[in-house]
Amino acid sequence: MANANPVWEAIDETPTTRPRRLVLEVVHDWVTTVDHKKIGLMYIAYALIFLVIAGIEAMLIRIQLAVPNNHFVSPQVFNRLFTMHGTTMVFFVGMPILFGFGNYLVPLMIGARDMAFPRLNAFSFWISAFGGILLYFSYIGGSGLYGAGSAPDIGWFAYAPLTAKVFSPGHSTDYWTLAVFLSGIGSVGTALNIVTTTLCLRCKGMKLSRMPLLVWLYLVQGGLVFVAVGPLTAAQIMLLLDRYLGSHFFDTQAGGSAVLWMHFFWIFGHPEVYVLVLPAFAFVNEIVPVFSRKAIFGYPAMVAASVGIGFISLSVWAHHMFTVGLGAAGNTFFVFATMVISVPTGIKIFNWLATIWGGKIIFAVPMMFCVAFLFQFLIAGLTGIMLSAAPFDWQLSASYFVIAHFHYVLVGAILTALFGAFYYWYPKVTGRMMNETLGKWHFWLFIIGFHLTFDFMHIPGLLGMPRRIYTYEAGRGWDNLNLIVSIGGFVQAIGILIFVYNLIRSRTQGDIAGHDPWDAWTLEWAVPSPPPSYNFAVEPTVNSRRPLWDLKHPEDPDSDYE
Amino acid sequence: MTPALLQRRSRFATPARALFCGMSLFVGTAFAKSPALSPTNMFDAAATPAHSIVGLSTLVLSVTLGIFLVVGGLLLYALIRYRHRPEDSTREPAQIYGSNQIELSWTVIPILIVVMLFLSTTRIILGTEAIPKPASALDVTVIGHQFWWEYRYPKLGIVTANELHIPISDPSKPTPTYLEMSSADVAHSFWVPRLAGKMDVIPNRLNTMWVDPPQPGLYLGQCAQYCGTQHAKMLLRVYADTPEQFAAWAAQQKQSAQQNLTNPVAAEGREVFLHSACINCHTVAGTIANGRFGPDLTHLASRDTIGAGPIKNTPENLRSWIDDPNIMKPGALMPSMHLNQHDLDVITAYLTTLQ
Amino acid sequence: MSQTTSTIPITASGEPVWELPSRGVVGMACLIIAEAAIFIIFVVAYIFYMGKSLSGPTPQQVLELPIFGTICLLSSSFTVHYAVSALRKDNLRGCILGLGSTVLLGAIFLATTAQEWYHLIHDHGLTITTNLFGTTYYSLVGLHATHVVVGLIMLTLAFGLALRGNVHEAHSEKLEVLSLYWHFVDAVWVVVFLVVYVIGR
Amino acid sequence: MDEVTRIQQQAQHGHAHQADTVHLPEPTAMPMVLALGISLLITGMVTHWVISLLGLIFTLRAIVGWFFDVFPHEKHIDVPVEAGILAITTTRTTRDQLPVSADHRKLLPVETFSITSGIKGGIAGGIAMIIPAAVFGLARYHSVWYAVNLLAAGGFVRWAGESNAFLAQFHLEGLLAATGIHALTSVLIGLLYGAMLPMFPRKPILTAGFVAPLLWTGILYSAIGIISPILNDRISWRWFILSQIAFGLVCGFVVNLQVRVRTPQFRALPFAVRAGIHSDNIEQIEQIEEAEKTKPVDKKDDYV
Repeated sequence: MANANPVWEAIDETPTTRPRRLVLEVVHDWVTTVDHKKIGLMYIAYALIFLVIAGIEAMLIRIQLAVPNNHFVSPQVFNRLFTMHGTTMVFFVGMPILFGFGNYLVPLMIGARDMAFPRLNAFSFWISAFGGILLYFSYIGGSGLYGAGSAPDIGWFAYAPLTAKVFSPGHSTDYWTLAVFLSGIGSVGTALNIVTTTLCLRCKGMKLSRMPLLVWLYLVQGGLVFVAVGPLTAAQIMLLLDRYLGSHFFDTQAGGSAVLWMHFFWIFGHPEVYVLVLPAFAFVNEIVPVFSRKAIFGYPAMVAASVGIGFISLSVWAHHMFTVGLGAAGNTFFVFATMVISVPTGIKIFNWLATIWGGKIIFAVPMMFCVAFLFQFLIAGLTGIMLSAAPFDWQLSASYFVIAHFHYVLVGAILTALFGAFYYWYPKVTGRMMNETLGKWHFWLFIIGFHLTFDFMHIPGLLGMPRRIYTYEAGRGWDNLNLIVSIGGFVQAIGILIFVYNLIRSRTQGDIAGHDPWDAWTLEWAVPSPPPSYNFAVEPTVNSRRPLWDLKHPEDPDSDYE
Repeated sequence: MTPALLQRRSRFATPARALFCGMSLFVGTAFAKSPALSPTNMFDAAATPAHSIVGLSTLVLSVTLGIFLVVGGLLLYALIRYRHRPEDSTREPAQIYGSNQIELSWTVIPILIVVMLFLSTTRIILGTEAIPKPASALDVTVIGHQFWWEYRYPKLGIVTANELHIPISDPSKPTPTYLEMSSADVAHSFWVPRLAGKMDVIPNRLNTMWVDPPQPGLYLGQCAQYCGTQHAKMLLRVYADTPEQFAAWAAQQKQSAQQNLTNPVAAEGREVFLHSACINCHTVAGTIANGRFGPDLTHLASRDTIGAGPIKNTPENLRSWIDDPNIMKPGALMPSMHLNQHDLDVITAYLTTLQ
Repeated sequence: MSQTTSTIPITASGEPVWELPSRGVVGMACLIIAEAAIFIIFVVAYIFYMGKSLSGPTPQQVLELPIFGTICLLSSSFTVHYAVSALRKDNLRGCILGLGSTVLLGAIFLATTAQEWYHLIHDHGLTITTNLFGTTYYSLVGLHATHVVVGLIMLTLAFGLALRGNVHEAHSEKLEVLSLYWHFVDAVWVVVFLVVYVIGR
Repeated sequence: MDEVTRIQQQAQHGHAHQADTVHLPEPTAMPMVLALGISLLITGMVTHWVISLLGLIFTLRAIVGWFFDVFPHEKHIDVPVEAGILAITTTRTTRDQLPVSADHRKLLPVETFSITSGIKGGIAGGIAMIIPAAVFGLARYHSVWYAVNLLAAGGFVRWAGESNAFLAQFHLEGLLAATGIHALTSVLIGLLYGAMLPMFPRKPILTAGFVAPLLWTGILYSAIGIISPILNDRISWRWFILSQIAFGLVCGFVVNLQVRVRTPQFRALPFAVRAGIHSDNIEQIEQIEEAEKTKPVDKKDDYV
């Protein structure tokens, strides 16, 4: 069987000597680029920097809460920490990193040479990046250039009227508003680009019914961004008008309504969760089949479920407001809408299960992360069902149970799937594999840390611990639990440091990957690693959902069956 | 690449084993000193709304646990059963695209579960929010302030702060307490887990909730909606009294502050108090102090705590609090009045007489 | 780029006809959806606060139907449509005429709005800080007016280029995208008109 | 040297020269400058108006620059490309494939049942179920409305304390609520029957008529206290089971009417195959794999 294994070294595409260039030239290159791959990478790099910053904030929060009556940070500092942590993680880590992957992968997967609007793409990236910088500039210039710095301390959902000029004097709240506003412009721009690219630049034969599920999910995500970010932007304009021109949108003294802000914010806020989680589904949809060596089970159902989740997610926002006093009728409606969303979500989980069933599962690091994703997302979904039962939510909302629940979604599902995606597509981006052993250390430390933190975080919520408190009394039964949670946080941090080290080290010392290291089936694996600036030398034509399967199995192509 | 990976399966297990051992050891020791039962455990329900929530929670928890066991078990089984073993051939497994019948089944079963959960949830919602208020109910107006609670009993003519007294409710002739809630500044949330779920306290809006604890006792809780710097120390103390205790307490609270002080130190303290800025924010019934911005002090000494819960009401603590509230509760809106030591002493002496 | 080989599937068959939508139109449609979401929120706020002002003046007292401006703005939709179809037929003169009248009609609309605001501020003392009506009215109508201004700037630019003869048939798609935006601005005005001047009064 | 490597090296050394260029948009700093301009414009709001002025200048400059990037023609650069088609290479392509059979890769199972059969079954079962329920009401409380109101009472908290006489009367809201609940669950369960009955091997009618109702009743019995306490207080489990069985039998019968009878081979298949998440030629594969394991060929070199 001498011909079994082509020797990968034979196609080493990484040039060994590169002409040295001036730093300035390199910078100029990146600043002026309109290439979707470079912009995608910039998105990811910038998100990773903010991930580390927001991670440090999380660690400071956990040190403060590790023991009761702690004086590690002052209440003001603590309130700023959780505000910045939440805002950063949602707007300057979650969205950009997922848009980065989308930018990089969507054109490659649909056989396009670039995004539909390359310059708009660059603009969207830069404006979100400047938004992040503006937010952190508040630490220096929170009261304008005249006074001492003060970061916003209003919580990431900035409930009115705490944001009113009376209760938040100075400019710290404006920093929050304006930074998120800028990031919103960038998000809409990128989403617009992704949707247009998907609809208008598909290669020949790439019908909608043949698009990789990742592209489908990014399409739905893009649609959600339009309808979700718009309301937030509108609400922020109102808030700015209130603060700068003295209007009364959220001014309760002049008859304004605090609840209106809650509605507007959560009309954005809940779809936002799906904006973040749909790409995570997208990664899992690509990775699980490849490592189970099977086609995705129930492709049409998966597409329908994704679109269904997109639509239903627009009608569930007020489940964040069960304790606001919506009245029995309002509560009942939102209970129903929220519970219904578990049906398409369930379909997804079952279809992944069926994809794995009967396969030959290879537990490489990307797949390990996806397996962890499946379990953790299952638990996150089930705690979500608990929260959707409004009376249960009257106890749990704004408690540590909710914190644990949404971190289960954001960390246990999204971040975990993202790590899988990093290990999976790294070889495509750099031409080199990430180190497996380090990857496994990263995996286990991260997963164990995660479960220490967020499994135990549910319990203080059941025992009456509300969110956003900078300290608590001893004797409430929260002490040991919080200590475990804090320690788990640090275990996770170590895992992530290993990941970052692996990311940097493998860039120069990883094994050469070749263009298709995972024996995968979608179009991005048909181009060299790293892909040339034009992606495809010849524009491809596809006949099925898995074009590379057809190439690899000419005697038994997918196109016969779809 | 892939096959080489499979050979190194043992390496994959090593970090896992080491870390798992560490974790179980750690969790074991942490729980060896089993934490005392929490005074704010939502499952330890002490009133009807909390009880019905516990009932619903149990149902939801068992349903979700069942789903978790079934789906998680299947997932685990599939992962083990269908893992790629080193001795397996590298041939691709059968490619299966889907199955209408199984997909239909796992769409319909969740819908059925949802319908069932929805019906039971609706019933609890209606049973808590949409039932008529009995005539025997006691009304209390709750007003949230940055970082303390104001309680007004309109029918009894009582105004107090931070410590809510309610009568117990005998299930055979219920006397529930209805809380009408609003806020003077930003949004807060009233949460006493053993009595009921939380209800937000929002400015320019009136929310209602009710509680009916059958057993006397002290029920703890705290503000559950982020409301600014000292959100953490905006605690709730609800005292459920027997009817006799409650009547006695109400009678005492209705009185004005004592006018003829026998203690000369306290009398001097009163003069200092009434001539300082204290009266701009605080009320002491029967004197010229009628500020509304801070808590009513008429019966301050009858309360167990100061500073909205976190500080025991002792003369030393009270003195320290008056000296500079920001030491015990940084961010509290009461400013330090920069009183001299003598004035501090006499004001403290005066305030301790406000029974 | 030294390495250029690839394993791209280019099997012959494929689809006989492969047509995809124009990216300009799709992009503009996406933008319109996002903008519509913003407008909906402002309209909802307007409706929510209708009649909740704690003090006067009320819309009944001060608002008048801006019939003339509305007619101008709505008819500009037809003229911009005419400009696009003229350009498609490579009728540059028709295109200039269409664009010119669109700009003119849009400017008249803006002028009527400005006059209305002047009237409200100067004669009735209604500003954005006066009450909830002022807050929601100025922000909703102002947001729409901002969009009119942006559209007018772009239309003026197109008009100028057309006058200089730099525009020809190849640009008809770009002009169509611009006209889509203008139609959207008009459609929003219909909603604003109904909510503010018909229902709200 | 094998064929694949040869092709690769050919391609690498450029035997398949196809000198050509690809149009790509020209790199431009204008998007970045525009973003910076807008950001500074906004930053002025929290710092100083001079910053806004600076931002305005940047913004205007960028808008002009951007305009000339795309008008009258989009600026582009030509990237040279040498296209050579390379044969796909993976670790698996040279493997023996299974003989391609018709049912190797499909939507499984080969035949499924139309959704309408389940809905029909559900409707029929739902109607059948009314009869024992009505009989129960008549026999115990001399009213057909009793069972209806009892079902509806789950949603009406006010009814919790009502008397039997009240429940025996006709209430329109009760009828509507009960009809809604009943119709919805009947159709859903019918759908489920339509989908799942064929998965069970012997006498599906038995499963449908007795096993499922008993199972369902058991689950409900443990949870009814929370779902609907009023129902829990007054339910007669004997009649309840009876009506469930009526539903199951009729629904199963109707569904089965629409179902083609399965071959004995189908019944012999393992559950996963009947459920359709597993290929039905699994045994065939296992046999082949078994045969390969005993082959003398040294498979180790696959992994080198």
